[in-house]
Amino acid sequence: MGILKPGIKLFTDEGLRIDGRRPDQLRPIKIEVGVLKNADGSAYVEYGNTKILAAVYGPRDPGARHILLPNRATLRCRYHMAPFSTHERKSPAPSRREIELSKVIREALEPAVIVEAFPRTVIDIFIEVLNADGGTRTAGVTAASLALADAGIPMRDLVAGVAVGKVQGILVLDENEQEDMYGEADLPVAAMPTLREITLLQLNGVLTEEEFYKALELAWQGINQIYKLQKEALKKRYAGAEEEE
Amino acid sequence: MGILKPGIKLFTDEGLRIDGRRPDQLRPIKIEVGVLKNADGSAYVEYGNTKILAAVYGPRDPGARHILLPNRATLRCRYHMAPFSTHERKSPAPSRREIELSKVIREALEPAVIVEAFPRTVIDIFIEVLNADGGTRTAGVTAASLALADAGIPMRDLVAGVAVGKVQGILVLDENEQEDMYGEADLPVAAMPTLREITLLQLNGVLTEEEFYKALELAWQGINQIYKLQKEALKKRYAGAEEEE
Amino acid sequence: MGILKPGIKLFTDEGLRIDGRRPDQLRPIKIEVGVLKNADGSAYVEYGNTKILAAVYGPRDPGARHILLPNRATLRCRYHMAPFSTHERKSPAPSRREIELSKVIREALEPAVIVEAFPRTVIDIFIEVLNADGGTRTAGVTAASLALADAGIPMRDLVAGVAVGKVQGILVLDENEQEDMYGEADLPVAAMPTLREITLLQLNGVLTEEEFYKALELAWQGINQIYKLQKEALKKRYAGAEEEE
Amino acid sequence: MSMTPVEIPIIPKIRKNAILTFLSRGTRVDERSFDSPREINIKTDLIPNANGSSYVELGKTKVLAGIKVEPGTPFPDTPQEGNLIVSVEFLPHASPVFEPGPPDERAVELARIIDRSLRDVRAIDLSKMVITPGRKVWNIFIDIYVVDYDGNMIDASSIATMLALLTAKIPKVSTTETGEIIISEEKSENIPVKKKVVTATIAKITDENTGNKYYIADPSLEEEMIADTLVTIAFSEDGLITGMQKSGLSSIHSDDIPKILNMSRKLAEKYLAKINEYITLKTSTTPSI
Amino acid sequence: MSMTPVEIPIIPKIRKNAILTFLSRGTRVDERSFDSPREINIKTDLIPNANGSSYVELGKTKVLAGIKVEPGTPFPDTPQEGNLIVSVEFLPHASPVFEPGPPDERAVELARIIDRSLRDVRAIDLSKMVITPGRKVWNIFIDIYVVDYDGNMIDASSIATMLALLTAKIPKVSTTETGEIIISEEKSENIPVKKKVVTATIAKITDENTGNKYYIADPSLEEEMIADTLVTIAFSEDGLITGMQKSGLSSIHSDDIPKILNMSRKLAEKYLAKINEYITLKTSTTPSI
Amino acid sequence: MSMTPVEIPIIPKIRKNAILTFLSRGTRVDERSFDSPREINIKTDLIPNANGSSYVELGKTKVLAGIKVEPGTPFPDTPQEGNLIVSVEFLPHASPVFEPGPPDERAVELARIIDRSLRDVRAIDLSKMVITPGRKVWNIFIDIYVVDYDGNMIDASSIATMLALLTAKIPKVSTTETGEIIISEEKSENIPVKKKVVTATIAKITDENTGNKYYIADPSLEEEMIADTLVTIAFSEDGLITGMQKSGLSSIHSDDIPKILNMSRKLAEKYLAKINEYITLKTSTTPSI
Repeated sequence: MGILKPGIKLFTDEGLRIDGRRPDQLRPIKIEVGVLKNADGSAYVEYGNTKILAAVYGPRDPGARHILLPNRATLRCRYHMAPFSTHERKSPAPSRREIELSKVIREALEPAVIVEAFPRTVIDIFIEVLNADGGTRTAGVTAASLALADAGIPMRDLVAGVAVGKVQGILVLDENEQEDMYGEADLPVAAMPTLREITLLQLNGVLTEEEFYKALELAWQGINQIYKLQKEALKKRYAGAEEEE
Repeated sequence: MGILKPGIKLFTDEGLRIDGRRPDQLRPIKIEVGVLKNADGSAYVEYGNTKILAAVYGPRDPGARHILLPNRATLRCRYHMAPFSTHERKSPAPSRREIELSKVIREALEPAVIVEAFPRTVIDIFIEVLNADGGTRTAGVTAASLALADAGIPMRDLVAGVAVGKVQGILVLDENEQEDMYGEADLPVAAMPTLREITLLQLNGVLTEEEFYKALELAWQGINQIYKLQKEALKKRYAGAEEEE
Repeated sequence: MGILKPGIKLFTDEGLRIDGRRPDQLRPIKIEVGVLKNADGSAYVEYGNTKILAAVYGPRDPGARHILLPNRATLRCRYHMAPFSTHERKSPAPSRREIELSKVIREALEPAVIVEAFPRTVIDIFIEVLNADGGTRTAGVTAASLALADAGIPMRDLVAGVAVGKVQGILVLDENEQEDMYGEADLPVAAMPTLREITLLQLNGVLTEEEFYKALELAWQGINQIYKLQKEALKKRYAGAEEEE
Repeated sequence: MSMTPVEIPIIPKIRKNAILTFLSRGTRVDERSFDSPREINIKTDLIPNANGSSYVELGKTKVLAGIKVEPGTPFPDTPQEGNLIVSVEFLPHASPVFEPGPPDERAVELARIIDRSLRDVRAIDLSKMVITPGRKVWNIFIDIYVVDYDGNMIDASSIATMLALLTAKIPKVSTTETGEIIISEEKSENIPVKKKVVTATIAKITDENTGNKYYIADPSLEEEMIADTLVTIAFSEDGLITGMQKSGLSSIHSDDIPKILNMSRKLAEKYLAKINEYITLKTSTTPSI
Repeated sequence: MSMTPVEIPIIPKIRKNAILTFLSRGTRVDERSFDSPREINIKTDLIPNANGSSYVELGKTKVLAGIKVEPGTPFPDTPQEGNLIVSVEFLPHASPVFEPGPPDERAVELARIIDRSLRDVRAIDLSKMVITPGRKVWNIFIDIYVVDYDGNMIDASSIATMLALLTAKIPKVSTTETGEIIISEEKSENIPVKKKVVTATIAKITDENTGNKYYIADPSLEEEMIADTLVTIAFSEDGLITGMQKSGLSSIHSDDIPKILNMSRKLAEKYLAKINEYITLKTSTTPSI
Repeated sequence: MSMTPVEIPIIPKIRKNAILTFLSRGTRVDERSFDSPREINIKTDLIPNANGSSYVELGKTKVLAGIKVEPGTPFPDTPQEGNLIVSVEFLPHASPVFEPGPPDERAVELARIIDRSLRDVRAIDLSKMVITPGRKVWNIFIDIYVVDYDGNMIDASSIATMLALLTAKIPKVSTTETGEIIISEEKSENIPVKKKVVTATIAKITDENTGNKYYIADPSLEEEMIADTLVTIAFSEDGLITGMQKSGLSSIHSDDIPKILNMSRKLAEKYLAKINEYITLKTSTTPSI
């Protein structure tokens, strides 16, 4: 972020973005629930070319007793990027960024999971970025919350996430990687939409207070749209209309 | 393997190999059993300049309970190369090759050990390559099976191993490192000779089906010779004629 | 050590050292006990620009049961250098030197701690070098023994440490880093002064037997002075005259 | 250290007996014949950031292979060749017994089996993967992701690898009149695959009660759990044996080798036919430039 | 893998109730108002081998920050800029629950929060940290040591970082007439800090019995142990928001955001005032050259 | 973290009493006098791929040392010197309590004791181990393998190291008239060992009942298990003290230092005599070129 290259033009003269979207428009979003055989729950999510595969195992008994909690389930979460998911091949060893995002995503899901229902168990959440084109953490939260639901784990609400960027002075919804790279700010947000509770909030970059409030409002618009798609995908899965992929 | 250097001549005009052997001839083989004081069983094996020291501890109670099996012993096996054993100094950290060969060698010994005799115990097998000149994995299996016998662990049969190479079109028994490096194929084989059960079988390189069968036949010839030497070494050890080295 | 640079002059014409000290003179020594809130015991020690922060937790129950001993406390000790403590930034990963010194320092403290008083517990000793200017291991022992006392752990005696160097042929007490670097020998010593028991003794460099005995005598002089300062600092702490830093 | 596996998911006794009963009648619990692989589904080109990618379902086993081609330095002993680096990750998604972390011995073994199957037969013409001889070459990173584990990961990985290689696109490299090297922006060149190669895996199941031995192609997970030994043999499309690996806790009788070799050759032919069918279809439906 | 913390030191119920009772009366157990930070004590220049160093006490939380500035290589995508590398170590001295070893996820997160708060707002003019453009630049290593942990490590670390940066000295670099680069022996130059930036952390405490939510500035350890969520917002001295991070096991209601933003802005202003006060005093008492 | 050893193999009480009884009578359980080492057996040149190798039995303690000499880069502060890198591995073969994996603290300490004993006294003339001054030097890797552990690994390792160094062969380096460096194919040069050095270890055993202290040379494993402290002193053949290390859980009274120093000096002389005897015999029996 923040590498301003004067030659790069990120908006057409009509105010459309490099991929043809309006500033407040999401990318095409694809959601499939229950795509894996072995996992207790799974989901596949695309935000444009950002492609995420999430799986959930649990509640289950891990090998290690000392990580169990007497009054709730222990959540474990891994956010990881496939070596082939990025422009330059990524080493499979977890980077500092992946370590941080695993924590941020876990803490975006903790408020939604009714962890009190499963004391002395572990719920494992695995998020794999198959292709990265911006917004991987928020798409990851969206996918993981569906995988949790698919695993039958009771939740206060689904969690839906999206990022808002500031690009050449303009706030844009669901920015892609190029917009993120040349933009001035990235505000990823995830929330339980019905409860209007924000579970993930980060800012990378610089915003005025006014811009921040506008960006947050834009994020809510996106979150509400994605939430609708999440519910449709779950309905589709449990209507039995579709076999798993 | 497979680096064809036109200048290199691996056979004399008489059809002998660079170290003077016939194609179907083993290198000088030296076997000593019971060479260490502390180990429950040990053996030292040379195939020419390939030199292996194997030790066995067990059946014993490891610190970690979770690796025990209720109906059999757990085998653990490490194949490792000394830093000074190779042409260029080898880092002591285990390489991917060593990780694979530790598994392949363990699985070459598993069929021979009567693991049912020692439920809830561990048998540790340590194979150290002191000098590497080709055939280290098969010499390692030969040495480890003797160390197991020396430790008094009941076995269905000894396991003897040897590799067959295809070098400039000719199948050769027990190839050395130079033959391996410039050869077209390497077929390491280990077996329980009396039972005619093959416990290790790998092919690195390219063979026709016909060549494969011939190579396997040649491997059996070598294995049978080595098996005889193994039994002699055990006899010598337990005849009490020799003190430990 | 031992990099003789002809141009470097480490003594004035009057026989004083680069920092103005006589050969048998300690650097200014600062000792504070009980400087941390959370640790069970703590101490901050300066030998000139060598600055050490030590903390002790215990006797306590660690997570891991298998490290407990039935008849005594288990001591754990970490000697570590801050990345900013050295001339060139030090990687925070433990170096081989730090691994060795953690052991040497633990073994310098073991004889003083009455470990029999706390069977089946662990006493953790953490020594952090904040700024390194020679003598970090001996200053570390001095600080750690105060932190142990501050934690209320019964001891046979305090342990005080100091190094003696041989620099351009002259034995000097409490050498700083520059003297160490260009000197011919470094003899770190730690002891329980009242008992006249030596608990740490190392030599890096070359000494004749005669020099060694003289150097050891000089070390004792320093140790006795430091011991006095240790006792004053403890008195000051427990007289209640001073609040923690 | 390699260790006898202790965390194998356990198969219910009744299911085990069912499998053995079917085998004793000459068929399999999923109604396959002994020498038939499961259904194969293929997708390619699903990872835009990869140079090549494929997704293969072998029954319910799912494998994703991604290829990245990046400039690198040749190894000192092969200055005139590109580099091939094969890695395997068992995604924790794929099985309750897979844990995240560095590849375990099975993943390392699998990567090395795939690597060896390709390398010595020169399935890829690495001498064509050179940018500046002796100085700069292409690194071909093949990352194999096991996404859902229902047995026979090796063959699924091998098929996925071959498909990703066959559909990968890399930048064109050209030399100017003054000898300068130009790497084109656009990815239009194929990786020079000279020979298609696949592994074919045969499992041995022994009925402890009867002592009967059964050899079956492309084992499913529940068959693998009962099998005591696997033999994987790699074949090139011109019929050469390009690799071999026995794995598992038991052994193979010398007399059974021809049977296994024949079964695996036929299995490899089926896999190769499937790969060819997919590639032909893809080529005929993709407009040429 | 990130995991729900299981080794949190437990707060006695009676103490927890006391804290909640105070909050319900509009004050805090240590008599602070909801928006007041604890007392701040500052020392700088205590590590002779560091280019800059500071020691900050925020209440009983103690943080030591050390800066090393060393020649390095620029990243390919920023050839005209120095590098900023922020690391955090939770010293085992600082808490009975900290263990020695590589930084855990909280330390990594903290380092990245500090890093982000500085980077995009260009708090440091990295373009001035170049020795030979495209070839050699200054690496600024900021190592933050949490020495005693009594809550709100983030803000203590942020204040310490800013003070270490403001007081650091680096060698002067000059160019001779023949274009040769000379790095002076003496450290006399400042790091080009263009804008002061601090983080300000607000904790949310929910009384489970009453359902009341309280937002408090600069939580102490015992308040943190009761809090379910923290929100950290970074501000530059000219009022821009330069970073944000929600952490903890719970969430923040959308309607509460403005309240948190206002509280954290005021808190940041107090921190910045303290930093300015210290620096002004130091500059006025240090003779200029 | 360094930790009090918790996995020491335990010695039976009856055996412990036997050892103490012998000591109280002025002799040892294996009939040695207090200042005698165990029998020493030596082989060299057993590892063809190493530049030098030795196998030393000190009683039943067995150590293998291998030396590899390879071109490398000098350290910035010693541009005119080759590099010496000493590593120690406790083979899991050697003891039921040794586990495979990265060297533990005892192995690291042992390697550093050997290294220090050689380095400052300049036992090896590293200034002769230069290929191209400032650019390319020889790296001397000494890898010490403890193969069977029956006490006093330090001295066995030190003797093995010295023998491997004395018998190692490295390529001859010559310079052509045009200044080009030629590294000969054949290994014919010796490593320039200027002084022989060995460590000599004395153990202190305290009888808890009587309070008697015994100092004994070259402790066996069962003696080590009873000993509370070891003192290792390194001597060069010209009588200088070139290193010292106290280890173990107890301390040494200041008044006992001269006794220990004298005992270790005599022990070192015996080791050196053994080394000289071996080398002389070897040289006289090997035909010169």
